[in-house]
Amino acid sequence: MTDPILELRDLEVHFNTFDGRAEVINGVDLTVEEGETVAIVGESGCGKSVTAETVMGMLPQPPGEIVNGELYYRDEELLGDETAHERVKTESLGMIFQDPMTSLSPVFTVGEMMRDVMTYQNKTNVGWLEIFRNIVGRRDVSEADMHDRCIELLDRLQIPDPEGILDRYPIELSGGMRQRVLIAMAMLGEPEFLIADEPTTALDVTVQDQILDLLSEQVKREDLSMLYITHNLGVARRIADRIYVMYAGEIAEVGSCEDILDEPLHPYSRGLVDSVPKLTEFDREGIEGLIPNYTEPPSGCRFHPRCPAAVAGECDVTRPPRFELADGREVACLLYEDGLSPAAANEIAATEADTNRGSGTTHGRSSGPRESDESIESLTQRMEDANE
Amino acid sequence: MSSLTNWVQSEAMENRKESARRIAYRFRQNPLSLVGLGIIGGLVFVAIFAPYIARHPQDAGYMGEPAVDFANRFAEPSLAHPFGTDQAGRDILSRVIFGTRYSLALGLFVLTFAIGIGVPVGLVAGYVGGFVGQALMRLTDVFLSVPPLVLALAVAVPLQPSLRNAMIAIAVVWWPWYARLVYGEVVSVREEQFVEASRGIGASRLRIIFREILPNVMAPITVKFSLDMGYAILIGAGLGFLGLGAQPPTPEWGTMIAEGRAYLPAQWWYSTFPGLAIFLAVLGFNLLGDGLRDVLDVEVD
Amino acid sequence: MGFKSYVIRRTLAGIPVFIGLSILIFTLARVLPGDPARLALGPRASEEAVQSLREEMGLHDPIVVQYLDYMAGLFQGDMGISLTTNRNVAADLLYFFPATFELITVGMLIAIVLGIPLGIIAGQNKDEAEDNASRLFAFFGVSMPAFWAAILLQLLFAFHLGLLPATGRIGVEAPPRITGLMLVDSLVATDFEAFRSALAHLLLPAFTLALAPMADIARMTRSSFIEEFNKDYVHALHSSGIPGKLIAYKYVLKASFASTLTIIALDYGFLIGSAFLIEIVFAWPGMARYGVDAILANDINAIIGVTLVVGVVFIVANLVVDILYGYFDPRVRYGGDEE
Amino acid sequence: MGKDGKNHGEGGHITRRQLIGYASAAGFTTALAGCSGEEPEETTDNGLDDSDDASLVYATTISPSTIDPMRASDNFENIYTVNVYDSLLNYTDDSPPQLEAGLATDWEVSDDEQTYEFTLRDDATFHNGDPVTASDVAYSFERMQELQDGLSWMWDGTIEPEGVTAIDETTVEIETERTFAPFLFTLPYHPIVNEAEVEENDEDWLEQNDAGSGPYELVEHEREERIVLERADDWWGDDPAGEPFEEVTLEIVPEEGTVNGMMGDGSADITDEWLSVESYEELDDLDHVWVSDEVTFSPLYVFMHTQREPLDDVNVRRAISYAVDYQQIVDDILLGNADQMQGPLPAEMWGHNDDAIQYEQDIDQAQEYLDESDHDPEDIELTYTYVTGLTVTENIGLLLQTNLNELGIDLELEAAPWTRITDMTTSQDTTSDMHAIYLSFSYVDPDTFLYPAWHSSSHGSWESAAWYENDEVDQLLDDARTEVDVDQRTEYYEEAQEIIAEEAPALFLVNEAELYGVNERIGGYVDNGLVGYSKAFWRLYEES
Repeated sequence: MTDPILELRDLEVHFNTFDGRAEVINGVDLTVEEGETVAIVGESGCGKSVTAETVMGMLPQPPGEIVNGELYYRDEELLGDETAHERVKTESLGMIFQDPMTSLSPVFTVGEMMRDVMTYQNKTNVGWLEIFRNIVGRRDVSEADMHDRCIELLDRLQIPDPEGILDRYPIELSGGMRQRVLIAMAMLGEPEFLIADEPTTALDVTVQDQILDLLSEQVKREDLSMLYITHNLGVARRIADRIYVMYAGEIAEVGSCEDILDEPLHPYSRGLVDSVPKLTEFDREGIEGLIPNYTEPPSGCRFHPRCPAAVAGECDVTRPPRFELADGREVACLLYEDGLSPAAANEIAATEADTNRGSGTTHGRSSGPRESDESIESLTQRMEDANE
Repeated sequence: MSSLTNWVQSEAMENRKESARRIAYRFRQNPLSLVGLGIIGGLVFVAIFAPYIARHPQDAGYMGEPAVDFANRFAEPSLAHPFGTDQAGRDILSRVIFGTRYSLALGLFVLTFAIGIGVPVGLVAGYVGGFVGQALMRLTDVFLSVPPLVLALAVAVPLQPSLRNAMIAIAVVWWPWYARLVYGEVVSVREEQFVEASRGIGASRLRIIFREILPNVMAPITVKFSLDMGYAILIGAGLGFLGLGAQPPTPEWGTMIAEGRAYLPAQWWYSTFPGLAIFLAVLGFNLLGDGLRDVLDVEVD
Repeated sequence: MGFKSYVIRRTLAGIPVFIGLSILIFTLARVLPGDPARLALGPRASEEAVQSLREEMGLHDPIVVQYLDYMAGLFQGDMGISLTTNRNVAADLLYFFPATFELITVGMLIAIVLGIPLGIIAGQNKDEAEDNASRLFAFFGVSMPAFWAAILLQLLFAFHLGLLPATGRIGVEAPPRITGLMLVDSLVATDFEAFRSALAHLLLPAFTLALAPMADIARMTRSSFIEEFNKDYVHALHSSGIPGKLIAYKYVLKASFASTLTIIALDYGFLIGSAFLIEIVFAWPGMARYGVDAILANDINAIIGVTLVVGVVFIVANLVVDILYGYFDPRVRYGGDEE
Repeated sequence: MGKDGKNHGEGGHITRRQLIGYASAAGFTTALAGCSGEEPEETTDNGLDDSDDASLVYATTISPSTIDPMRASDNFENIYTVNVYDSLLNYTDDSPPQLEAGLATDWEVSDDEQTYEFTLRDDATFHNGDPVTASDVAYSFERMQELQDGLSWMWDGTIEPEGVTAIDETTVEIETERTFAPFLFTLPYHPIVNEAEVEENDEDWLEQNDAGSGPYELVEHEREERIVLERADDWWGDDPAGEPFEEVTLEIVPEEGTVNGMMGDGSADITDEWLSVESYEELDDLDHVWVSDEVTFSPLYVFMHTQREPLDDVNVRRAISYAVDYQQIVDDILLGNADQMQGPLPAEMWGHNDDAIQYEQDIDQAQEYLDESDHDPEDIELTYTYVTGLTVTENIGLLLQTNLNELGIDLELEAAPWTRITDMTTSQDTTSDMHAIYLSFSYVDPDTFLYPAWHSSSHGSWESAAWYENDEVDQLLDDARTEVDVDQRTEYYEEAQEIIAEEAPALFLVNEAELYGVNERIGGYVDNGLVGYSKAFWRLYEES
């Protein structure tokens, strides 16, 4: 195996809130290999967006605070070196966000933005004079060349009437179009690594499909690596090589796309997978309960209060380490402590679950995502935006 | 297992306590708003206990026992008269202390009146909508098309100049701001689902207004109230300064500054100290209001 | 919808407000105590003279008729005779308005030129020393009674230091009146001595006037700058390789400028209100001083006139800003009335 | 009419005074003194009009509403009018002022005291060269009465337009409607204009031009800025004792500090009377400036409403009159620049009664009178109304509050704009219990103060805010108006003063000095206390 292009080690992020310190990311490790697409999957508020923001260097600090962890991009540590992070972000990363409206400047035309991207490609140390000249509308790069390149890109993203689009403001475009433009913009910078934070969530289902197709087409074509954040396993299946399942700021399970979907090991993953048939939206019926309170996270395994297979006296005491199984699969559940086979573990889990269900507790409660957010509401507006 | 349910339920029940805690927390995070609160607390204290704090309450006309001593005019600030004396030999500090009463009273009256008129108007306009709503809001547009000081001047002219009439004039031009604020909130809240829902189950309009809409506009009104207290005091002082507010010998701050101007620059203290008092009071309300704005997370204006 | 129709729509929206304002002011003025005819002629005039003037002024007509007469006159530049100056109010306003306009415009320019950088500096250094200093300054700015700040500045710069003139508009012979704006007129006349003098006289009152809006603008620029800076597009543009400076001063500034503009419009209107206090302190021979004069003399026509002009300035300022707003932020243009 | 600026004033006038109150930001003196006052020689380069010797600069903080002579009413306007326009008669600068020849060199009064014949000088010409004729005079009287503005009220009921006829080129006959003894004393305030010029020009032509024949002619009128006058070469009058001023500038300087600065560096020669007391003290300290502080005709009354309880009781009024600390008013409020009044007439006016009672503070006496009345002082609540912005009357109100408090009487202060006060005093109901008012001076005759204030036919005017009613006084004042013999008139007036003082329908507080700063280089300056005439520029000259 070659060196990973991106590696995140033991990330811990805390948020200062009125209730105290929220331990939002609690020891997350993540690697993305060259040319690989990795998806982080988890429900709202599980910390996947915070992870992505940390990688992108846009974690709001305060209230957020990176307590621990290292981020390597091509073996260069970034969390301790803001300049390097900035440089990598500028030179190598491309970003695609959930809300295409806020991801494009609302006050400039698509063409203006694209031209600026092209003008300053690989330029560092731009002086004030240049800034001023730009603001009054002067550029050194040939307008015609830029125009052609824009058209080409927009064309590639199957945008009708690319000529016309250039003179439009984002507000004049539909959501799908905006997202295409956004992808085009990200591609313009010729990145090696894309970070996509729920880029299709805000779109209609049919449009989602198209965008996903377009995105994977671009990734394949340019041989990019990508970190893809989603709460939707179905989406992850379509685009990712590997999947990280995240729960309450911790990695619950890691595995290849097929492994996770075919044979989820972690009880949480299983719950997620059970809800997959409804591709369109995340169905919470699969797992009962809510994301826990981050300021006073449950002891032991953070999932144990919701876990159908929780073993009293174990799961609520011991924090499960990640057990490495075969083929790069990892799972953080005490069930796998003794190298238990997945099948056996499943059985135990099923029994536990039955017993618990008998006591009949949590069915039919109308707990929407809003309420779950209640406890971490003050983390950041951003998190909410990303998860709505 | 069941603990989770309980947790959620108690969470919901404690929502109110929760949000109070949250507010208190955020408020504590903002030292400037604490300073503001401190200033205002001080002002209120001074206003209430003015007769006991001021060394020469009769110089401020307290208990109708005026005392002038023209022979002691324009004493410079000293231990006996920390803010000096004015042209009638009165202790300026005592007068500034009593002035607190007038400015706070003015602010309170103006805002009580403005909210009393503005909120119902905004509610009606926003909730009823249609022609009535449009007409009401156009009316507020008209009021808002002139700066409050100028309109208050125009309203104050037909009335005799006095503190009471200044209050009325300012209040008359102030309510549209609240009507506008409430109207905006109502329109956005009106469309929100929970109102739709309560309408669906046959909630009366009044009930919707009082149970759903009013609580929603409380936060912005609270913030605006605090910010406006300062602003109303400023406008009141401005009217006093122009001679259309409180009349001498009322120890109203703006009026005192105007009187003192005739004796600048030699008797610099005459205008300076009442102005300082206005500045402090307005600063206090602004700091508090700004803190509240952060805490309650609302944008006004 | 095109930009042009947006502009037209906005302009038309100002008309009913103006009409409403004129009705409001006219009604207010008519409940003024005292008889305008008597006031015009002075306390010694005979009853007959007062009666005939009353007839002449149409004071016996129903108020609606009086109002329509007034509006009809207004369109012909006739705003009635000022009781204090015996001239037509329109002529008086034409005479006094430029001084006020010059004052508040220069005041606003000062506020913008100082306020926006102050806000940006604060926004870029959120929660650091620069930010706190700038915020504290903003609080002081909005909390100071303008007339008091004026007096303090006068005491300091005019009386104590003797650097600037305490009052008035010019200290040398005024240049020939063309626009009524001393700065412009003195330049047109290439009279630099007059220009210098006019500028020196303008500095203190304009700066005093600028304090509050400067603070407002800084505060608004800061918060919208911070808000914009946290938007996804900033990161997206950044990751596409656009330099940070360009993002800050082109993208973020333009996007946040829309909200700053609103504040500027609002404040421009408020400035003309503060001018009523500032002109008195600095003996500035402008419309606001004329207005206060009129108010203290129950000079009804002048009061109506001044208030209307203030209203028009306010409405026009809002209009201009709405239009600029539409220019700066296409969302407004396409989004209908509400942002 | 208005000497008013300060105090009374018609219509808008007081307003300007109030503005001055604000604008005066008084005594902006120290700073300016720093750059100008202390070293007057050094700093003539402040650009404020270099004072060349042939030019006189009068710096004033007020500005005229109008310079149409028939509309002029306030002090500034009258300064302009008397210097640019001639009238039939002039006042001398004696104290009290006497009449002297103006355009009329000679005049005769008929036996019935109602018809006057004036012979005009034949060498008077208007500034455009036209000779001044009798028909111009007739036209001027007609215009004055028709406009019903300015000072026209002075001749209401005395002159009808058709009563003035031009007998020939140089003879004018005026037939008055009634016998009005002070008539001749009013004539110095009736300007004569050039009929042809006024008729052929627009209504407002006179705002930018002059149509007069006076010692000075208008060369520039920059509104709110200045009025520049130039000496009319062929004016008929005598030169003063020294070199007269070729040019006179009335510089409108709203800010008091600037006035002081200009006086300091010599770019202004005479100030107006509206500066603060402190400013005059400052000016007095300058080597080359002196301050004129003549007490002339500026009486301040506090009227008491004689038709309303409890002030309808003479004992209450007397009690109040004895409660007031007059000495503190003169010494501490007016800093000595005033005399206490003795009775209703200023002592400087002819016909003043030196035996009229002069009240002094005497609390025992006051208490006695109060005991004599039927009123319990604890029940007495009075309102004292003064003109907004007039600090002297405000301070006096504060003092009265304290003084009356000693008797147990409550006094409330109320400020009102001048226009409102003139409105209030039109009816008994709206008139306040007490009104502090400066009486207005019009002509050099006791009638100017006594008739408007104390004759019952004057009721409803701001000068009769006491609503005083006394048949005997009415009779005496009427008699004095129709009697021409000065000794006889003096007797009438003295008797009237005695009765009025005795009945105390007002607090006769003080006669205030009017202060002017004057450069030492100005010769011939005398304050005769007359509106306009106290600034007769043609009598001034360059002191060598």
